[in-house]
Amino acid sequence: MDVKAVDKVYVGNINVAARRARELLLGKLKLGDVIDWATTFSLWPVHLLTSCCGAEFAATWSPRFDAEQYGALPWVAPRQTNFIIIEGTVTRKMACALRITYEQMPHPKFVIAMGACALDGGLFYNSYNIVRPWEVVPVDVYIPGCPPPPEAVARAIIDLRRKIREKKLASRWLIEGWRHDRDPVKPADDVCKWWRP
Amino acid sequence: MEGQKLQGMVVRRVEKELYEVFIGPQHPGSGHMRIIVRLDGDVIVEADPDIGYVHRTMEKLSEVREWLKPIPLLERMTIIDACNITVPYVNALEKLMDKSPPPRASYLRVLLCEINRVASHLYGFGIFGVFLGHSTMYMWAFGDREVFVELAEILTGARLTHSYPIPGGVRRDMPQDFPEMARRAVRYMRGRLEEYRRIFVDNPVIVKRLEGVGVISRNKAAELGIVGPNVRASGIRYDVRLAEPYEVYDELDFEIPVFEEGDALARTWVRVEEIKQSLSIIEQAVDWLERHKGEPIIPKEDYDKLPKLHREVYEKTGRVKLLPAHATMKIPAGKAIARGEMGRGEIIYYVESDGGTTPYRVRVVTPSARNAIVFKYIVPGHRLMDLPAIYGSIDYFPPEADR
Amino acid sequence: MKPEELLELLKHALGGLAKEVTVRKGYVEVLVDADSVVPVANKLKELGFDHVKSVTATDYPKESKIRVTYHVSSYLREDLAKPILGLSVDLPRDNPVMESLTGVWRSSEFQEREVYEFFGVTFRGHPDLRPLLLIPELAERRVLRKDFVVKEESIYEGVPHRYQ
Amino acid sequence: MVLETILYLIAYPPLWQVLILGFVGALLVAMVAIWFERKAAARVQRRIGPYWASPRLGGFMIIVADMIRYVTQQVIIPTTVDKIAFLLTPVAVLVVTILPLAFIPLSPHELYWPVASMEYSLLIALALTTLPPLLTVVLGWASSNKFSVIGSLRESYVITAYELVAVLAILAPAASTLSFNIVYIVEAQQPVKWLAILNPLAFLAAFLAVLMSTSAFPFEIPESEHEVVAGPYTEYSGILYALNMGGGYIRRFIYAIIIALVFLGGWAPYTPGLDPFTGFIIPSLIVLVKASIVVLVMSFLRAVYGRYRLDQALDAAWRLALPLALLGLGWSIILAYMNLI
Repeated sequence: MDVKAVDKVYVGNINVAARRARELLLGKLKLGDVIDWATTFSLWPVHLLTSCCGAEFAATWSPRFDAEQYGALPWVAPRQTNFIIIEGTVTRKMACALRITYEQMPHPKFVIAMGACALDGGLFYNSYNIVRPWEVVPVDVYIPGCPPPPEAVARAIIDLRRKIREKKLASRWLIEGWRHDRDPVKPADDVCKWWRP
Repeated sequence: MEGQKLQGMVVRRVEKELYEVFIGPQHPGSGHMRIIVRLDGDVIVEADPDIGYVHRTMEKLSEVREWLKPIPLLERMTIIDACNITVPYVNALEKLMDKSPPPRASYLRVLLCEINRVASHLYGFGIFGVFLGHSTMYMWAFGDREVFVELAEILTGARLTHSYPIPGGVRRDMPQDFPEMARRAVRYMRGRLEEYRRIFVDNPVIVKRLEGVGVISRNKAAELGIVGPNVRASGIRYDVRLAEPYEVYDELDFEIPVFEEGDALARTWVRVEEIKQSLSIIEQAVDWLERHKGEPIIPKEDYDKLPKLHREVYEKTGRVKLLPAHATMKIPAGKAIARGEMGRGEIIYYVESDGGTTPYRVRVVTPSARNAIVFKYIVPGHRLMDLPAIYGSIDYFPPEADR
Repeated sequence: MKPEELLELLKHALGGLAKEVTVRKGYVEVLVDADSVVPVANKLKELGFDHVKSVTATDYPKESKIRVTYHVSSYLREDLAKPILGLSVDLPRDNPVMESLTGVWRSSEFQEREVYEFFGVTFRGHPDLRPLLLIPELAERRVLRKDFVVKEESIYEGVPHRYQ
Repeated sequence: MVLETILYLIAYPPLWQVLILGFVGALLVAMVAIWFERKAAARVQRRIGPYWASPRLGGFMIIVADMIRYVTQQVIIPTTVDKIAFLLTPVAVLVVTILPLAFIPLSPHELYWPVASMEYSLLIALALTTLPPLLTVVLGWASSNKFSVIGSLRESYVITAYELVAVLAILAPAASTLSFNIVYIVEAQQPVKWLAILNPLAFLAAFLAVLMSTSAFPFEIPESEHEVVAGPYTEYSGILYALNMGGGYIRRFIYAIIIALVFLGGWAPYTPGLDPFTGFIIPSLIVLVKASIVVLVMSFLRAVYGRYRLDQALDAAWRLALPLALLGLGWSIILAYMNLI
């Protein structure tokens, strides 16, 4: 152990201890797999409605499709959730709210972009008031369609689950402290006046 | 607090003893809008709706697209009520072109409109339920909405975005087994409405939350110019289907439910009664359509222009395949104003043509856009917990309001 | 009430205030001068037109004017509920200013804000004139005027979302 | 010397029971309660509910996954919060929530639950149960968030009104049995002289007050998501939020155990023996089953009722629940006077 004496009181270095504990738990005991598994069955989308795909988003959690059976429970506050479904067009006014919501969520966090508008503008590709969500937040899974049926949303959740399991996204966040597969996306438009002096 | 600077946030003073709360846009009680609420204790003294979070520039985009293309564009405003929102636009085009659809097409439009109206009211109920903390209402309403969404899917081929009416007719005829399905859905929904009444509308907790909340008097409703079930709950007998019957609403037998109280509970009851009327209209329309099988669904002059192959497809499957020329048609110059009754109220299109291939100006005023004023003038004076009740009861749908 | 009857009624009520009253395909339009819009609106309200359905503006760059139209109708009088009446004002395009009608019809408040942000029409006497739907940067661009051109392509080329 | 003291402290039975049995048991109970609530609501709403993580267990593993996810997630400490209070209060909430377990006997024999057979066990257990809401107020205030502050204000309103009712109603059995000892109260109800039957008014008041003061679903006014996002817990993330959320469920379950003991006769129709099996395991199972039924009914209400408005809830507390509790208290005094129990 890295132990040093401070006036005869022996003090352990907490950072070192934390690193060792992490190595032990994630490396030797292979707890990473458990964490990834847990994350896949506990994808709670935050309540962020951006557009009309919200109608199909709501239908996905309705009794006929019932996405709660995959463990996904729409939750109220961004602090307690771990993924966003961007439902359709993101307008310039909404982009700021989207980014703030994303920043408020704890890591590891994921983003699903739903609908053609979230892919590349869809029907509104030449509108003056929309931004592409991938310019604002990093997106993990896209769902094409206008609007995508609830089955597609459920399918996207399963895709995201597979991605988390295969790439070990949740446990690698614990090890690295950052998701390196997603470079931080800085919004192209200064929608929130973040970096104006 | 002045010195504190947080990224993306603005610090500013509000009046002393007032507490400013921002409801939305990322907030479970707001949908895609923001209401800036100033509280004195628990009582709202000022509410300022800040809408526009889903403003997708429909009016501008309609100006640069050919006459037919705004139909799929405009129905994205109210994706849950897609036929109701496009029929008045098509009516406006028909007024400019002096064209009228054959009766069967009109009946098909009315049929889909009413299916949409039921689905839209159920959507409203679901959102209302979840606003009041009644998750079962949300689930039931959304589950039963699927029945009508599926009916619409069978009729048009799309779950929500039907793009069904076209100037002069509709895109597709009704499938053979549709009437039986529609009747079954109607029977099912009538039974379910009784269960809704028991679990939601007559639920003592819900009644207590809604009674006397958000009262809009008759004169106030007229002054604010609100629309739809909200205005009918205030004792004003106004419905476009009655005032200016478009399509074949003057041939159908239905009532306009009107309540006098003007509070949130009355608005809920209006919607329940409207679902019943819509179910009856669906039955009537289906009966009429069954009696008049084989009638055309596009005008004769359009049919004559079709090539032989398209005619065969039309006669065999009931699907209309239009010529490419249809997409770039020119519409004579003029102005037309058309209105229709959506699930949430009256929609107005003001279409101006300069004789070109694209509209010169399309102005659309949706019911939610006109209802937004309620937040500013009705909400103050209520408690903070009444805000979701009022929001849900006026059935506000932000994408529709922002256009 | 039929459009023709309404026309008679209007001619009788408005007298010389209206510049022009037209009926085309069931749509009645009253064109007035910018300075007589408030008296006309008051007269219309006395007749029973109690709410505004829509406040529209149309840009005519060739004639260098912006036409603001108030579509009014009635809730409390059932016979007036059937027609929709357009009350139009022609404003100069470079400096469109007119009196706000919120004092007459409260229901026009939000839509006047819309016309303000989309066309830059200033309404004198409006209680709260600021952009409604757009962010301030866009509202300065007067996006619904005809000289704000939106690109339209049939084939997708790049990301055409930045407007200069 | 030091080592022996530490060992003694750890092995001291009440501490042992609270820390190990209490903590592990409470965690399990919270998970089962959450699972049941989600599953029952899904049943009423004609859907499946949590399922796919473990189809045979009815999706119970999804709750485990939620727990693991919350534990391993990032904990965000916003810059504007009062750090010490923000970090420590959730832990304190959980500890204080579990503490009453030490004073709740699940068996009449001192051998198996030594602390519990003391004379004032009901009083102490109740007193401890009313503590966590106060900490919730602290927690909301420490978050320095508008919604948290409104949420904790609401919480303080609700607890002022309903804790009083809960205490009065739950103390009614003590009045009729002339004892604060839970074991004695339970034994007095043998075999079926259950106080819920003899004194339904107090039972109803207690049930209502517990629903209210633990923010069970129809009355979750403090964390009513449509005005105040998650109430006092708005700023909490990761494990701190899990502690808060679990604490609420555990608190409700502890109230349910107390109700099962004092109103539903505890292990009543059964007379415990002396050996560990008949003396401890069977009676405690009976109590737990009764408590589970109470929690079950509470969870079921989630699906049927909407949320009361704050002023209406307080109105109901002062106008309906408090008189009801007082009537129940009066009735229990009459019961005691007429020697019915």
